[in-house]
Amino acid sequence: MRIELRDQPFSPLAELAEYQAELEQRLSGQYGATAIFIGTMRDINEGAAVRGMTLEHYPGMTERQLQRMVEAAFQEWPLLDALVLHRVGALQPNDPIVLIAVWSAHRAEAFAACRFLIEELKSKAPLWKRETLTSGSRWVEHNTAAPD
Amino acid sequence: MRIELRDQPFSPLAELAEYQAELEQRLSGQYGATAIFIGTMRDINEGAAVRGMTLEHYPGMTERQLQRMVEAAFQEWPLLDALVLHRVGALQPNDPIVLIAVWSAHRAEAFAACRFLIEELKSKAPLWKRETLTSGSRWVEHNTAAPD
Amino acid sequence: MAIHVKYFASLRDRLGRAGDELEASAGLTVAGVWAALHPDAPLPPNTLTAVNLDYAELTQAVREGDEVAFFPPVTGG
Amino acid sequence: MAIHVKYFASLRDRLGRAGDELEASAGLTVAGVWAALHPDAPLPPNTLTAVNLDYAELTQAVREGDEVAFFPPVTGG
Repeated sequence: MRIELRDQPFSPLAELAEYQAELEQRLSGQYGATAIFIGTMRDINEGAAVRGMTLEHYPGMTERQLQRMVEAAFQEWPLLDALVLHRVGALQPNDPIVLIAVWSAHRAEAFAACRFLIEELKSKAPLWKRETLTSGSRWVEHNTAAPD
Repeated sequence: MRIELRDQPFSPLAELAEYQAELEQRLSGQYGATAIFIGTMRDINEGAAVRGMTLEHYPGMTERQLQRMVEAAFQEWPLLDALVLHRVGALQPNDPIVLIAVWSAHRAEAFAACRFLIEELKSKAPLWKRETLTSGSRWVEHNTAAPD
Repeated sequence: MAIHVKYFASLRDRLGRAGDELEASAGLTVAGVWAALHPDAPLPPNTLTAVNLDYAELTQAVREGDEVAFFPPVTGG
Repeated sequence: MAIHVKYFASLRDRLGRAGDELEASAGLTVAGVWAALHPDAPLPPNTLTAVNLDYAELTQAVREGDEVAFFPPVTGG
């Protein structure tokens, strides 16, 4: 299991490949399903062009809350492994924001846990986006509720 | 959009990285969500140790049905791109079987379409698994129904 | 008319061949293709059927040159 | 007792500072910490509260040395 905040740009697929190489040694033949979510910064939000973004966090609490939600997922589903990475600091459009990957024997629990983790993260992890617009900047006021 | 059958082992993460590099040129700043599913061969199934597997397909029909289900997903959700790769031929435990990736602006449609595609593939794409056991081999008789 | 028939996976193994060529008169359905080729063996339960690479009902009419396929439930993914 | 108070994001910007140090008598709740520091400003609606890095209700009692945080709805992911 790996849960980390990153203060520099990262490549979700390179991180996954590196993590997977180690995981294959431990879990070869056991995982039939990997569900992955990657969140990426868009260049438009609520109708306005977005030129950049700063992700603020609460050092200590953010890591702890991410850890707790992953533990809750392992309590709820028979998971084999999980990887959660989240950016903080200054981002540009197209920069990866978050990577969530879940490994399990079967697909139902991988999908369910991956979805659970992104919804938990969006509603509970102390992270705040400030967007730089063409002129000025603004705090994003709230995340969208969990969609159906 | 890329939909392909592969008759040799492939690396889902390397394929994704290569596809993503091209996609970023076209769609930079537009996709906020990428949902990915990777199916991997396990070394146990229905209580028996599995030493190998052969994936048979119906040349022509398999590709056509995969194409149709991706088109159906694009009809149903506002998607930006999709990548579907599926192995055929001889596999060993831990070999990747299927990769499905969906890009969209927001997470709800990426998750929904990714899940739709794997369920459609499992119920409609003409592919058949024959497992090599410790002694002898057997056809897998049916896929599990779409879980909740 | 000439109909090209294909079998896959466990059904092919059970029949001992990958297909048949059927010379039939017009007006045949998918079910009729099976019955003409296997008069003593009913279509196995859950068998799926396709005509020209698309799924087809047993009642679908077949035409000259059609490719008709019979196969067990699919197990990919 | 000494309470360490932190503010984040838009709330910090509005208050013009990242935190406060509060010297208070025992028996204070999270809501009481806010009221002691901001007697003229009610807690903004939807403000989230934490004690020692875990979410806490406004009614939770605080103790000597606790870190109490106030912040707006989170927007990560």
